[in-house]
Amino acid sequence: MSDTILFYLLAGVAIGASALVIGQRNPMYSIMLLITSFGALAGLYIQLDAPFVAMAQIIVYAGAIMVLFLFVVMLLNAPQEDAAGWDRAHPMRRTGVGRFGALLAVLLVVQLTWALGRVAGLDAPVAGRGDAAVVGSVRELGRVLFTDYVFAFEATSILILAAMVGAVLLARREGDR
Amino acid sequence: MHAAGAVAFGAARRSGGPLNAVGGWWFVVGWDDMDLRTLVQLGIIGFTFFMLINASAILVLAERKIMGFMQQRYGPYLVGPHGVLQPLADILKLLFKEELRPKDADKWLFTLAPMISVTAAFAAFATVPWGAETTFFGLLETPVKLGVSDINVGVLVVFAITSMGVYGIVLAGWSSNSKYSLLGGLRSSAQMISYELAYATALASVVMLAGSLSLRDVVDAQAGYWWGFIPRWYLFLQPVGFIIYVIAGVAETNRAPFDFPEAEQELVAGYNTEYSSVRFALFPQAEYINMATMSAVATDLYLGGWHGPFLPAEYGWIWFLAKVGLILFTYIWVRWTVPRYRYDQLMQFGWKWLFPAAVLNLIVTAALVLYFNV
Amino acid sequence: MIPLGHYLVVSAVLFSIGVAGVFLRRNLITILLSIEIMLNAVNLSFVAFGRSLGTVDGQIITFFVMTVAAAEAAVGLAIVIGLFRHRESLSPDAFTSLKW
Amino acid sequence: MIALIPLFPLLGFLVNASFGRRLPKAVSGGLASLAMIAAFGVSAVTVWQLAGLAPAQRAVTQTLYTWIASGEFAFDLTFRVDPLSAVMILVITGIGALIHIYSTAYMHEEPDGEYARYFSYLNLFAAFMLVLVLGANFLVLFVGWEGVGLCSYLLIGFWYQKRSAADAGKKAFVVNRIGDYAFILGALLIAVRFGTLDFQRLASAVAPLAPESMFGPLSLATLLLFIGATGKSAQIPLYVWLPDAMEGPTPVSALIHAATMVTAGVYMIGRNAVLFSHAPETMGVVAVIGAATALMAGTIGLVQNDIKRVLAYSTVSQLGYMFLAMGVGAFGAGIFHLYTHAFFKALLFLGSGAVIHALHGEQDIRHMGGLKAALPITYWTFLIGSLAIAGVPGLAGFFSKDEILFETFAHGRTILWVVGVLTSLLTATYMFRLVFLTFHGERRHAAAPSHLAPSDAAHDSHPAPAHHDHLHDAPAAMALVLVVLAVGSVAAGYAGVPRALGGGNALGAWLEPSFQARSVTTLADTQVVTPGEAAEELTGEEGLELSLMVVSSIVAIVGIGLAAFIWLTGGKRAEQAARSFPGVHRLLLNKYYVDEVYDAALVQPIRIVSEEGLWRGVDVYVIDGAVNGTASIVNEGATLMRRFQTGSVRTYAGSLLAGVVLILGYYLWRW
Repeated sequence: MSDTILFYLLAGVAIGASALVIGQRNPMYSIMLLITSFGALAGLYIQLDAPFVAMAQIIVYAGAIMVLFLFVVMLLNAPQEDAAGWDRAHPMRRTGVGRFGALLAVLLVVQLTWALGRVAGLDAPVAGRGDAAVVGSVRELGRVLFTDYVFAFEATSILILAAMVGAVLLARREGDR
Repeated sequence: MHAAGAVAFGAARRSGGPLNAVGGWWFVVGWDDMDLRTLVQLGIIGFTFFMLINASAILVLAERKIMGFMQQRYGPYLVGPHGVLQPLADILKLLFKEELRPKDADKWLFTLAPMISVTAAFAAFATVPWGAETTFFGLLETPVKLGVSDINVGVLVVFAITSMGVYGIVLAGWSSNSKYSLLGGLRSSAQMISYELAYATALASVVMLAGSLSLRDVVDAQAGYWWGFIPRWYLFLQPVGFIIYVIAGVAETNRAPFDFPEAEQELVAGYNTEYSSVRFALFPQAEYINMATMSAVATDLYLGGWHGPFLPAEYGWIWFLAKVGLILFTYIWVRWTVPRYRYDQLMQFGWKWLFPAAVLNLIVTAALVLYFNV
Repeated sequence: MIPLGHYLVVSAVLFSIGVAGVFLRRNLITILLSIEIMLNAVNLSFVAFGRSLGTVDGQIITFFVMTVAAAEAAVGLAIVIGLFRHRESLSPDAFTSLKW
Repeated sequence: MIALIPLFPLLGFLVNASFGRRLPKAVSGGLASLAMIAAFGVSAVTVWQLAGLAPAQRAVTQTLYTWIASGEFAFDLTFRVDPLSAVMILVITGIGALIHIYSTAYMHEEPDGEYARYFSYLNLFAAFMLVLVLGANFLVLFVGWEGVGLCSYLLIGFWYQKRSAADAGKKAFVVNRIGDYAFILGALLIAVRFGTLDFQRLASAVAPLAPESMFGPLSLATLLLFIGATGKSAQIPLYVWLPDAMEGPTPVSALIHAATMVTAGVYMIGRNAVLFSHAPETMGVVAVIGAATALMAGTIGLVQNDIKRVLAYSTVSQLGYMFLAMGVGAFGAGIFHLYTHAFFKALLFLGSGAVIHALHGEQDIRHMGGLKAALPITYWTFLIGSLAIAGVPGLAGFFSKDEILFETFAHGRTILWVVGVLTSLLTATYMFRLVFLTFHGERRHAAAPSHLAPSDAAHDSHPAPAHHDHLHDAPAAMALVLVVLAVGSVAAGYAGVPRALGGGNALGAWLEPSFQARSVTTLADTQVVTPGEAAEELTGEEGLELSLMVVSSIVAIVGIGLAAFIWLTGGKRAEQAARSFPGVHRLLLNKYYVDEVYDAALVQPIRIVSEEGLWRGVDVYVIDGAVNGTASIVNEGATLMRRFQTGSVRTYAGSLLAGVVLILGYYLWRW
């Protein structure tokens, strides 16, 4: 029972916060709200017996990536959405694509929920199979990560390296070496 | 569902603040054990909270006293015997101050920022155990663990919540809409991100040794002695890791020689320039609580927690307090001894020395664990 | 216990919110945030599926997604900074020179 | 443990390849040699432990990790040491180490960078060869197989600035490619047929089958494998690359010829003994080809004038011997000869290297002679080597060669036996022609520095030293190696003294388990002729063996005598012999025009077809036309599509999303 309540609470927070993220004009607020939503998601992960992922979620997303966003916003110090005169004149105004895209998004969620409604066996309790202790154990996670997925792991490390170099190269001003 | 429990406890702790466990138990004799356990658990939580609140006060006093001592003067002396009540006076003064907020400051975030940092500071202690299992001298049938909660990824929780602490400072810097604050905020975010890496890596090597992410397991892995007299503390297996941890801890808590977010000489008071009264008071409190958490975690990870000679496990928490006190003293000592770095030096040090050293330490530890399974 | 479907619905809703955000907001940073929302929605469904299958693979894929997200954020923000330096605007409509 | 053996040379390669050019010569060379010595040590220990086991389960397997796994069809990266590979690794690491040491002195005039490059290649070569012999399945073996090919290319073309060297490298590579192609086909056929590529499982899968009476899939597979072998170890028709391989530095030739590379084919057949012995057809082919190659190479060797070429052809013919042995099912004998041959051929090559070194790159034996006094060590060691290869009783070559001949005769292949004897006569003759022309008689070489020498003699003139004014014998490192190898080529034979001479044929007995399927306890039910059984059957016929020995020793002596008769008395008789059969002489001098024939029969047609047909026709009209057409279509289309491109990212995203929604909706509607 308490689980169910907690679930709806967390899900509600996650969805509401995310909705506010995009309903927000001030990126600073958007970031804070997104962090809230991430927190709620971490709670959901804990409910799914994935405490490690939950912690990683908070550490990586909330702790690192979002700080990066915050940093950039503070650096550029351009909080409000700007609409320069010439880009008002631009054919692709928000009235066009924006509303269209929003409509599509609504359509998408309708479709998805419809599809989910038609798939059988989704009302089985999520924690039906598997032992929570095993699924939640960091040991098991590490074992699988470094045996079955070791190649993907290495590839990811290379990806990170490339991203790092790229970021440094891109963010560097022309002048400084 | 351990971790979910931790969340619940986190909520419960704030509510169960004033309830004092030590004084609390004798009039509940006769209850059945379950309620008793709950009550005792709540009591422990409350006690922890209480101690943390006091920690800031005590530390303020200690800091000023030690500083004075090191600078050949008395420090606060008037309030109470030897100025013991000085922190109380400070708090009262701050309470009575007017709350100022700059006109262009961002209303919400300006208020939110100190709350975030102090909440994070308290919450970070949620998974830090501070004593062995005890039955309170036979009061309970089954022993209860001294500590707010014990979950299987405790170390990560501490780390995660600590990394949340950044936002308080950053937001404070940004929202108060003043150059000094902004610079302070930027600096602190950069600094904390840089030093979290070394910090986490140092943690990882200890976790590797203990083979568990639960702080309590880590502590219990350090019970006993080598050759009967050297305690099995990871300090001796991880000297480098310990040093890295302490340095990174200093940087994480924004204390000298790494106190850039609030470098008085450079940016008036950094991120809390524009703050006043209680809002202001929350920042130093958060800082001191963070210090306490840092030291407690260091004690659990490297100094064998409550394990120590001469005392039965029941009284292990005395050892714990002693060790924490030692580390805290070192913090203060360092602050009043070492001059502040230059900002680029800080970054250089963090990225080019501390982090590589931590990684190297990690690799070596991994090799040791793998081949000699120490 | 909560059925698997609920998590999936939540994930679907989150994803759509992210999609909508990409179109509604006119600030590159917010658009990047919306992308993060989408990624998280996917993560949620991964973990939920993994749990319902009783394996840890879902969590592991989540790690990889996080890594990719980190890389994407780093590069994306670097690009944003570069664009902002280039012309003092963060609106995606300000950068239409893909035309040539 | 086993994985360490190839690992050491690999490390040496990595180090030398990455920072070799910054290291001083002593370090890079020393490092490489040390790596080889370490590998030798490890393999010695391994073999020692192996010998400790009972003959039945003498096979240590180490699986590093699963390489490919698809369904139940899985390949592991597995190393296995069994008696056969034990012998091989000992030879490779041992001889290899010696050659490394030799090279430290030989290549000393190279600049540091080149020096390091040379040693890195050498180490890589050894590493791949070790992988080849240690591999427990076709895939791993193939890795080594290809790697060896690569390294031979790199090393033969080591002096890539020189056109001839580069071409020789390319030739070696291409010819090997042809063989490798057949090899892959064979391996695939086996994989399809038996569902495994692991040698042991393969053997135990094949052993129960009856030998194919007529040409069946097994014969086909083995034949393909054998073609691969001809490519690697220079048999007819793919032997042409080996003589050109002389373009490389002399120690490389020694390495290629003695320890590594060319022995791969022989080893591979030995490794699949069970497989081959179930395909009599292939066995016949192998034997005939081997014998033919032996004879032909011997005849060519008779008239060559480049000291290294003579040795090259002798290698080819010795390999022919080994294949002959394999062909008649005397696998033990073949491997035995491989092993002895490694010693004296390495010795001979390094000796010739010493000569060339002394003569500042002179390679034409017509410009040598009378070096006996000047280079005593080289002379004596070289002489021992020649005696050994000629099969003079008591030396290494004698035992192995005689075992081969005896087995051939004993298996009733009398014609092949005659050919073999004839070849051994030739061997003795041309080897001693070499000895006499090089070391005896009067000095015919101008003391001029090498750049006056004929162009093909300028091979090793890269280290051309101006400071050598007079002839000097090999420097310490080289001399030491020569002496060690000389001792080896005397003593090596005693590992396999035949029963006829009261020896237990220890090597044969040692190798025996490798040539039969392990899981199958007895092969009695099958008609497989393994050397073990052969030995059992033939113990009664020691008299025959003895008489054969006598014959071949006489042959050897006669050959030497013949050589002495012709060439020791000033080249008159040689010339008149050449004059009396001008055709034959020219034929031999031009190596039977094989290269020309290949060029005319294969290379030119291919070139013409590709130039006239493929390039001018297909490529220009069909392919280019298609490409240009596509381009123009795209161009037209693009000009149409262009107006859809607004450059606004969100428009693109919008269309993308619309597509998603539409497709999803479609499926939902259909569902």
